[in-house]
Amino acid sequence: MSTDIGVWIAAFLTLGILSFLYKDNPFYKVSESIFIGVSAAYWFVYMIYNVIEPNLLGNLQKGEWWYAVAGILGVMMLFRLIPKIGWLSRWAVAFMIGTGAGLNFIVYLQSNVMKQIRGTLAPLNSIGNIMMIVGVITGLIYFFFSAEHKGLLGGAAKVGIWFIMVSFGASFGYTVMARISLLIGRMHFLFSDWLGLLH
Amino acid sequence: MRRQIPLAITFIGGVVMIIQYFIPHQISQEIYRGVLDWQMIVGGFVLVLGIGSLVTHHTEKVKRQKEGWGYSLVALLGLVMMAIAGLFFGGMASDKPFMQIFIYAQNPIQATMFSLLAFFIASAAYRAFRARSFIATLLLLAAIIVMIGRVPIGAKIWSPIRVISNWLLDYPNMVAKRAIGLGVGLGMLSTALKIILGIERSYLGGGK
Amino acid sequence: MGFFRGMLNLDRRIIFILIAGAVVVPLFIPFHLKMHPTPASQGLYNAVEKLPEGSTVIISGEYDPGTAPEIQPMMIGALKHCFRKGIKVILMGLWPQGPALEGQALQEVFKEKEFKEMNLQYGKDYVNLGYKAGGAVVIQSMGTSIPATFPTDMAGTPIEKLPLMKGIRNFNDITFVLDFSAGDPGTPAWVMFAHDRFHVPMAAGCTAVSAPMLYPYLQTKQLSGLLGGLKGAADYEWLTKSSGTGIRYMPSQSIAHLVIVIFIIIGNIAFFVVRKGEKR
Amino acid sequence: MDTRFWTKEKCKWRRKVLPLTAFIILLALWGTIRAQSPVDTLPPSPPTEVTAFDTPNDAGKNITINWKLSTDDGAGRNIVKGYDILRSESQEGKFEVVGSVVAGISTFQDDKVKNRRNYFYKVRAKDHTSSDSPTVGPVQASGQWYHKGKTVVLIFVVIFTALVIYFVESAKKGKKLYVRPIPGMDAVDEAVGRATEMGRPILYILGLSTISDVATIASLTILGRVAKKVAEFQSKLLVPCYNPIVMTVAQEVVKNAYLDAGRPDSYDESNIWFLSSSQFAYAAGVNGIMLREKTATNFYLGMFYAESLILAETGNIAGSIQIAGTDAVTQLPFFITSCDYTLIGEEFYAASAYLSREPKLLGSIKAQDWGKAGLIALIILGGFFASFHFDTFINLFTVGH
Repeated sequence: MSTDIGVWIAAFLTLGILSFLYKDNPFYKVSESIFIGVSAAYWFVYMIYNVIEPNLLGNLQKGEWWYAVAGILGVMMLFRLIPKIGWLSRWAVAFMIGTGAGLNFIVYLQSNVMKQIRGTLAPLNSIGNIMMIVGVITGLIYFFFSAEHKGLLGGAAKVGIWFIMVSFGASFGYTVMARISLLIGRMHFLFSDWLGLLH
Repeated sequence: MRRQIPLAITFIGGVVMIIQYFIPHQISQEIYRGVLDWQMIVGGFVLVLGIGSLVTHHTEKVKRQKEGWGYSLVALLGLVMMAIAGLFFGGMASDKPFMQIFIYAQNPIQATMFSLLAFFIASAAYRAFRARSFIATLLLLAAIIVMIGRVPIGAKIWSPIRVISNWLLDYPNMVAKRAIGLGVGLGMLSTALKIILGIERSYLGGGK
Repeated sequence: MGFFRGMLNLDRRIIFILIAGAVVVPLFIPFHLKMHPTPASQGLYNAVEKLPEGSTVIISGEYDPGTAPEIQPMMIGALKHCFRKGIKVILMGLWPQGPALEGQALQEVFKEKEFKEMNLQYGKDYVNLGYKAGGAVVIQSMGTSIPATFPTDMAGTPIEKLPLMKGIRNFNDITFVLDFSAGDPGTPAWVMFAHDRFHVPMAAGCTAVSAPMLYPYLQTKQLSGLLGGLKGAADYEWLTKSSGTGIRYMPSQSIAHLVIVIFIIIGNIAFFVVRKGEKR
Repeated sequence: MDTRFWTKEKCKWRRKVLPLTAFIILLALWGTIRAQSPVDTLPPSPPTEVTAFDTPNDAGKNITINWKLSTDDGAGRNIVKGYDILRSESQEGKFEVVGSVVAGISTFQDDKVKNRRNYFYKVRAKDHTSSDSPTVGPVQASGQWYHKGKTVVLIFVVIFTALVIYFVESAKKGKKLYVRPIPGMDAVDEAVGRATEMGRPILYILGLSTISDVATIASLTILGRVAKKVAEFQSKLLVPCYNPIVMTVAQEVVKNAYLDAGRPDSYDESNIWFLSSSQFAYAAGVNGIMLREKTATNFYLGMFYAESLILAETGNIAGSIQIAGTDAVTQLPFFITSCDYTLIGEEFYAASAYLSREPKLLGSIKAQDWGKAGLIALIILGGFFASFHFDTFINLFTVGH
């Protein structure tokens, strides 16, 4: 059995979270509350040391004055707390949304559309390739919105959803492995690091 | 005016970020890096708003002695302790209180929450994987084959299952993911365009 | 009939208990399972096996305690494999907690008699450069100069004082890269920069969930091998003929999978029996 | 091979022959080494056809050097250990090593140069001794204003933008548009109504991403519609948030929805609060809310990660009606198994327009459909071209870095 107080705290909290599987209870509620409080402070402190300090103050010190704009945008966000000038925070929000939309537009166009299309352009010389082309096309047809799914279109959409379902089943089955591994890791912590029953 | 300026900022921000993609020149690279940095910095600032909201939410509960206010007190205590440890007792060095709390309190809870998934994935599978219809049967069979095919015991039970499971993952699975990915791509492109062009503006509050 | 009806509305807590049992019991009563390493695992093993004695390998860790159960056994396996082959190891990480976990992996390795007796020395046989923020940018900058990217090691020792790092300027002086990653930044960044740009051969290990995303790199030979999840770790231990948590956890993994599948089958039998009964 | 040679009868004979053979081989080897060693001091043949040029499509300060491998690299005497790349600022000036690569590599990028300055290069093949290629240059580095490898993307951007604008405009002019039913969205009224009847709150999760993520905006749009329904039905809406900016925007959106519904006084800002920016702390908190507040309906719309199943299964335990929608392909299987309705990928993006029934928003759905039709045509064409090895067409879609 461990003599490290930290391990005991960790074990106590681990059991607290696991107890949720039986039902919601005070033990879980305490662990949850600690988690919420501690993690909020963690991110706050982390942001100060890893973002505000190096990326904002560090760059300003180096004389890269345009980082002041980021500081101003940040302060603008805080204007929300003052009702009279709260509307100014929308400018900062608009900046985040606009640049985010532009960036995502490009990223998705390149990685979700172009690369995927490139990967689908294959010669029709094997069952695998023919299946790939049929699957992608019928899958896309399932996502047609402006036409009723009837007749040929409906049939294709149906095949599309078959593919999608097989994929969901396979991904689900595949993920089981990873999740079980994590549980094994936790159990190993309880029985080995804490109780010392496993060697 | 209060509407026009934010819409203009969104438009300019969006268009600049799209154009910079096509320009390899250093100026464009710097804008790109700058914007990413700025986004991060603004994200840091607004955490103040977040913490403010969290603190009000819980102090209200404690003040009014609403049901479960004791737990709110625990959350507040956790927050204050962790913040003090981080800001005044040696920062993020691994042997200082901040990281110790992180290692012995936050980490185990995090890992345990994550491991709850092992239980939930089992209960979800049991409840949902019933051969109610043709589609449900496809879902069920694909899941079972891959689940068994991934572990060594699967090959002991029936050796071709490994091959079938790999085939399922490599072909139908990949194909459907690609179709979904293309759909998502288009949906996201058109939504992003609507945002940039100011057609979609509900995020500014109100649909009109 | 009553039994099957009951099975259909089974209390999920019974499933939870059985899953917990399926995981815990095999930990105490381990049994032998023969591994069939996947070609991807074999690829990584072969690549490391082929490295000449005295070559220098970078092992990078991008994971955290949450994902450590899957990644840590790979890290330990790789360290053992490299040490046995007399390969010098440079540890680092692009996730804040990676290098600390790598340190723990080293401790695990040195607990074993075989490696304790090798009397490996920090600074000469292995170093830990620690964490650097920036993801892909860090790798790019290592391509230009490793000492400039990591002026000190994790403990703050100037890099010039470490004998292993003498003569290491950039990726040209690195024989191989092993990247163990649980997400982003991770293997794609390493492939894009260390492999594609600076031409260092590499292999990787990842969580089971992210393995399908990395498979394409195997087909294009950008990765010489890939360990996926706990099964990948077990494969590697099997290939290097060492014991470790990968192989040790495999029975739990297998039994838990079986339990879930049996539940699904029972659920379906109950479903059909009850539906038949209702039709009458 | 004749295996009989290795059978037992021949064993004796083999025992005599083997050492003899080994001796002869060793002798021969020694001889070869002896014979080769003086030759080895001869330098390897130098690299040829060296070219140096400004790296295309880049930010500048970068010159690419290519060469043809030394004939002693991988062939010939096979003695090349690697190559050094040497640079000077004048033809006859002092050359310095700026980088080196291992044998078999025939390209190098020098990123330590200044823009608009003349440089000269040589490549040196190395063994114990070395030999240099002729000097090439002068060459200058510069940054480009347009990336030629990205023209396909540009064409796509132009076509798609034109499609969206065209269909939005024609929808504004009153052209009727059909949109097929989207599973979960027809259930929104019913779900809100049910919550009102039961006197229990509705939970709305905006996903675990930032405001820069388009999925979050799509979710905020749907939140606006749902909040309006909730306000009309006089129900309670809980929105615990993962990201503080998303929280502030959600507050505005919900406030305005209540205003639209004519019930501004029912709006309570404290029901939209920040829960946690830590993935699993957020999940733990939402779990608690679902079980303690006994939410009647849960919406999960936006970007999700591994916590999706923790949320959806707990909601299932609590017996809530659950409507999910996400563009996170990896999490869709879990929502499908645990929720009553799941919007798959693009359906989620279409849902906001579908709910609003606003023509200009619906117009963009039509553009998406045309986009898909175009992609299908491309795939079919590409299939045929690839079958006949017409690779130019396929390579069009390879985007440069």
